[in-house]
Amino acid sequence: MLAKWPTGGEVDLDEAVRYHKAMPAGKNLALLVQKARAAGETLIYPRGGVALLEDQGRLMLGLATEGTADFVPSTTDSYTRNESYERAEYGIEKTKSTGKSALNGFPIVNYGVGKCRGLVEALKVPAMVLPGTPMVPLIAEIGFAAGYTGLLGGGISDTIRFTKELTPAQGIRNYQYVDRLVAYYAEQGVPIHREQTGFLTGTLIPPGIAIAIGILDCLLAASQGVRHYSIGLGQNLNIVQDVAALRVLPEVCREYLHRFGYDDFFLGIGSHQWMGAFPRDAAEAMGIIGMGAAIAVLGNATHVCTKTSHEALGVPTLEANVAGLRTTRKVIGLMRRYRLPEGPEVSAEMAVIGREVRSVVDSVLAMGDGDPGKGAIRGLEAGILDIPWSPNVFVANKVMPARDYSGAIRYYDAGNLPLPQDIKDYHRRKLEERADREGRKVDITMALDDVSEIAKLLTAE
Amino acid sequence: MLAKWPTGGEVDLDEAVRYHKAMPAGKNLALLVQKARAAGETLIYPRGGVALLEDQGRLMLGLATEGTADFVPSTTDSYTRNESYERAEYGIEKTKSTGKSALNGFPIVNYGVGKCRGLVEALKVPAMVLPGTPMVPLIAEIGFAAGYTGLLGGGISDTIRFTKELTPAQGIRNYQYVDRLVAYYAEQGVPIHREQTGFLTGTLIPPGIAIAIGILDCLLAASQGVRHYSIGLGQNLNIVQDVAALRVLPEVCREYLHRFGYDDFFLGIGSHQWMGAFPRDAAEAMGIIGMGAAIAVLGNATHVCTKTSHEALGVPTLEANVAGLRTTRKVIGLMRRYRLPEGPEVSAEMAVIGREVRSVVDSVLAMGDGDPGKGAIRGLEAGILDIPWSPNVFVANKVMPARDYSGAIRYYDAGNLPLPQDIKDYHRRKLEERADREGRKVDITMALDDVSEIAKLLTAE
Amino acid sequence: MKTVVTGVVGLDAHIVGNKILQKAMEDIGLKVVGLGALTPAEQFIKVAVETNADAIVISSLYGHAEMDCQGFRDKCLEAGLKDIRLYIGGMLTVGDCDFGEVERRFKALGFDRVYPPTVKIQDFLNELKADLGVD
Amino acid sequence: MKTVVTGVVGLDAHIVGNKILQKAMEDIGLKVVGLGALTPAEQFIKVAVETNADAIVISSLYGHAEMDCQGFRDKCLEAGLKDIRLYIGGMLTVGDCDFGEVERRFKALGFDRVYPPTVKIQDFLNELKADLGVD
Ligand code: B12
Ligand code: B12
Repeated sequence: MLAKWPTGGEVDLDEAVRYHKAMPAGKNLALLVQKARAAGETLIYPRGGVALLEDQGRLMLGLATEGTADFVPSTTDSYTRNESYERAEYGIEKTKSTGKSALNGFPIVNYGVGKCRGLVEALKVPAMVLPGTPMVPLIAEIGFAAGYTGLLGGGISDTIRFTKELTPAQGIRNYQYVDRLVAYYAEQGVPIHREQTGFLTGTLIPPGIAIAIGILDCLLAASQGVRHYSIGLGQNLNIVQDVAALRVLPEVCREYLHRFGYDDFFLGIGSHQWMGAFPRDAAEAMGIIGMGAAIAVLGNATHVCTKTSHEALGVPTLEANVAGLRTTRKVIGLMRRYRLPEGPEVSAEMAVIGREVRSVVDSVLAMGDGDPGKGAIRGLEAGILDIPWSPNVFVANKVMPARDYSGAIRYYDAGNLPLPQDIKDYHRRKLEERADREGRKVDITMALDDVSEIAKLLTAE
Repeated sequence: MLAKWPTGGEVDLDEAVRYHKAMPAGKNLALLVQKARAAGETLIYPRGGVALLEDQGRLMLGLATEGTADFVPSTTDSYTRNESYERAEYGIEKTKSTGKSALNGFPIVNYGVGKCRGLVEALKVPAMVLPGTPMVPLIAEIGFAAGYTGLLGGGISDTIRFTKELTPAQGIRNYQYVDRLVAYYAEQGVPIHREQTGFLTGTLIPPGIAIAIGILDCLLAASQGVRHYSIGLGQNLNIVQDVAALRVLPEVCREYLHRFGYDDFFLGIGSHQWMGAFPRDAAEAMGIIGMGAAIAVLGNATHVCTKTSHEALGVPTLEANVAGLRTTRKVIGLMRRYRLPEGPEVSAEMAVIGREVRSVVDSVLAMGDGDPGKGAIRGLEAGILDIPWSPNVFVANKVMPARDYSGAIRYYDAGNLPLPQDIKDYHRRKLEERADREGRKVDITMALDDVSEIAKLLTAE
Repeated sequence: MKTVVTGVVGLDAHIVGNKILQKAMEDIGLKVVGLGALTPAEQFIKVAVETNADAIVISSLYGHAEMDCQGFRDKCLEAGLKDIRLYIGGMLTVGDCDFGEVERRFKALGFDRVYPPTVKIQDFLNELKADLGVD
Repeated sequence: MKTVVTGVVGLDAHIVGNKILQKAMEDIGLKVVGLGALTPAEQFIKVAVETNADAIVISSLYGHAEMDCQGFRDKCLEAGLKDIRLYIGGMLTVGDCDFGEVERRFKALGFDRVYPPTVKIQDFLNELKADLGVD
């Protein structure tokens, strides 16, 4: 694994453990997240990665100081995500020669342990690796050795949202490697924060699907010895449904953790500000960001991943990223830990989501003879595990979501998901109610229009 | 009245009524507000006024088109507010010669009916006068004659929040003039939207006080024949309390309207985004604005008055004003008419506010032998009607608010307000709870610090 | 019936826009061969040869399009695709760039038409139809 | 004991900041005569004469300060206030302006010190004490 690129040779696990132990406790993300959860605080962090080391340093530092981020990211570029380290190297060179970032993220592998330690050491807050790929073992080895104390990704989720021809089996194996590594660090007394990418393709993911996959990824990590894990859901910008999802998630996940005997387990809840297409107008984007901050607090998320007003324009500048963070933190402050009261609407939505999640997870586990990994692989093949807009050829890709009149995500097409019939009918009824009110039919254009609805400008461009 | 400045001579009431009748119905603010209330929509409008006519035209048009405002303002400048039309004229000249606006608003009187009609005619949406003064009759005559179909202000509220030596009696008389004028237009078939300025000095106004004064102003207007009226509350940025206030307001106001026999009465609810000191950072300001949009929808306001990221910097540019509007509208759209469910917290807060309002209004009415005007004048004198931070020498100015731990506004000092003892105790307990949690005492510094709390930057400047 | 090969070039997983585009092209009666996300530049050319395609329509969102499409027209010519029309659209650079500059660079790589992400699909379809001589 | 006259000049109703300032000046042992909001420029001078004040401390938030304070120092001199120290602070122009420019303009009107709204009260108090020779 470490031989895939020369910098892999720099990793010395025992030395890395000692290095972590010498780091200030305030820079350990796992400890920070646990403290925040206990105190009912909502942490904030952004995405962020650029081609050059010095720029990445400035970015991370600026996000922490000006941006007031509680922890800071290193998002990798798409070549690194696909183990094309030569092309990443070319991207670095091209950036140096043109002065314009030619990479959409930070090529962490090319820089390697030594240089990345410099980035982490310059900070007062923890740093987290955002690999965004199931080709993750080398990234994880280097990242952890460099002092990063968190990593975002999941074996099932990242395979089906990012890759085309990788088998889910391979993706799961790759993350098992990472999770074993995390467990090893933990055994040595170095807790590491693992977060899963339940936001998936970011495009109108029904919460039932997101949570089901989150739980399966979580069980897979637990089986490798991980005991500190967060599941990260994308916001769909419907208060009732988003809050219901954030509440169902820990309830149901704990049920399964318990069933598998993992009772001593820290479970965090990540909330990702709208991951779908953004409007190009900065003011409108800021509205989405402010709303996202409020939803995270209302739903008692542990941490929220922020977006920027540049989302629809391209990789954001430091300034735009700082603005997204500050808007988010201001709103979180104004919310003063206020949680949405549990009225009948939220309860009803929680019941629906909970039953969906249990149906899917139970079917998957049954298919895998009780093994979440086998179950996920077979489930994806059978389409009883499925997501919309997957680029992966091993995903059925039959599920198609659309919004109902209240903005909640419903199944226009539930594909082969093993949902109870009354729940399928409920979703259908909700879409028909919308169609009636809008004087249109429930058809595929409704689903397709909804993909761009949030991005649509208030005034024509 | 019309003789105070030459342009007053341009007003011809019968001609003005004919002029209004020839205007498209879509440009009548009263009709627009009624339609929105019936449909559960939340309208948006900004403040805005500049020295020169052409600039004001550009501003109003830009706010409506780029800003997507449902109706647009003409906020007057401080000289016009004080009938210093010569100084306003000097400000106009100075602006022309220096190219920089020397006035903090639009000198509507100096321009007069003819020129202002040009402004209104260029629009597709209604226009509203924001006089911001109890020296209002001439402004109202000219504004209505020019085709404006709304006016923001109240006899009690504007006297006590804006003036120093004007007696409340005179301020009330001035607004009675305006309200009679509005009633006259209405009798002729031209409905005009009246909104009251319950946000007062904008600085931590306890909702009980705001609503009590709103109701008294409303009863005064009703007694002059007005039958279409909104009360406008400032947001204190505490979801529970702000929503509770927006809900108590129509309930209690209708009680009193009914008691006085005004049952056929349209009552709208205005919500004003945070009126106190803003942070200088644009991103933080946008958070306040986004949160304000959400609060207005959660509390079922009819319309919300927007702020800008320039609030702490000075009179905003058109661009900043447009951004505040677009952020607000985006969030309103995302809220999809979602109202906060009525949990025990909101109900409890509603009960407290409701009792406060009834205590104050009943005492005032008793003092005035049933007459709200007389009662208000005597009540202010006795301090049973009182507001914080009033510049007016006829206001007791003993009330001093502070926030509790949840951010709700409590009375640090309730002055002579006739509040039930258990309610005073409740407020006190809430402040003590905060002091305990923060390890400090309940003293005046708490109240004074709170004035600038929202403005405090996340990072030191 | 004219044939179009489409997909998302390079290591780019952003499939949503391209799928919508694909459906729009099918709806106007074109034969569309969809290669999906994460399609190497060479793959477009190979399939275009196999299907005797009239046009290649490439999406790229993730910002690496220029590196992924180095010498694209030359490779087409090498493969014997003499008259093929080349289209590319999406977010073609990392970060926001002046579109005139972007267009110039991709035309230099041999693309006939270059589109920003804000293009109206209908406008693209009209130009595509005109170029391919269908109505 | 040194005497300071303070208030908000012109037709400006913004009383909050000035009240806080007044309290801060009292807390350091100055005798403060507070004129409140909406105080004409002439009134400051009149009261300063009556109280034999050492300084006038003016607030203005609403943007019209320059028009309100035309010839302020001259009027002080006319009234016989020879050594009085003049301070002004707040948001002194309509809209955001370069503070250097603002300072220059108000110094030209005769103010000894000019402050932006972001000034730390403690910094102002230190300068005031130094100027008035109190500790
Ligand atoms: C609250 C407020 C109001 C309240 C005032 C209540 C009251 N009784 O005081 C109400 C709602 C009534 C109001 C009305 C108006 N306001 Co107003 N208001 C504000 C607001 C939001 C906060 C002001 C405040 O209280 N700040 C808190 C205190 C603690 O801070 P401060 O006032 O800045 O004072 C501190 C410093 O400035 C400094 N300081 C002040 N004076 C001095 C003097 C010296 C010597 C020193 C060293 C320091 C110093 O120290 C103080 C204490 O820390 C500001 C915008 C903002 N800042 O966010 C607008 C603002 C000041 N208002 C403005 C305007 C234009 C108006 C109106 C004309 C109309 C309107 N916007 O609708 C009317 C004017 C009425 C009139 N005739 O004056 C403008 C001024 C424009 C400009 N200068 O370019 C502002 C900037 C808003 C804006 N962006 O348009 N307002
Ligand atoms: C959804 C999304 C994702 C999803 C993708 C899901 C999927 N399976 O497709 C997920 C979450 C997985 C994702 C991952 C990443 N993303 Co992404 N993503 C987005 C997002 C938010 C929306 C894209 C979208 O679906 N739009 C909706 C569709 C309908 O519109 P569209 O794609 O623009 O397509 C339309 C037009 O562009 C045009 N068009 C497209 N192609 C063509 C071709 C022709 C010929 C024509 C005429 C027109 C045309 O027509 C289409 C239909 O209307 C954008 C930002 C945004 N726009 O708001 C970022 C964005 C594209 N992503 C970005 C990046 C960097 C990434 C990541 C590298 C990492 C990250 N940000 O964390 C990974 C990359 C993974 C990989 N290997 O590719 C960047 C690209 C940076 C740049 N170009 O400067 C963006 C801009 C975000 C940002 N501001 O940083 N992303």
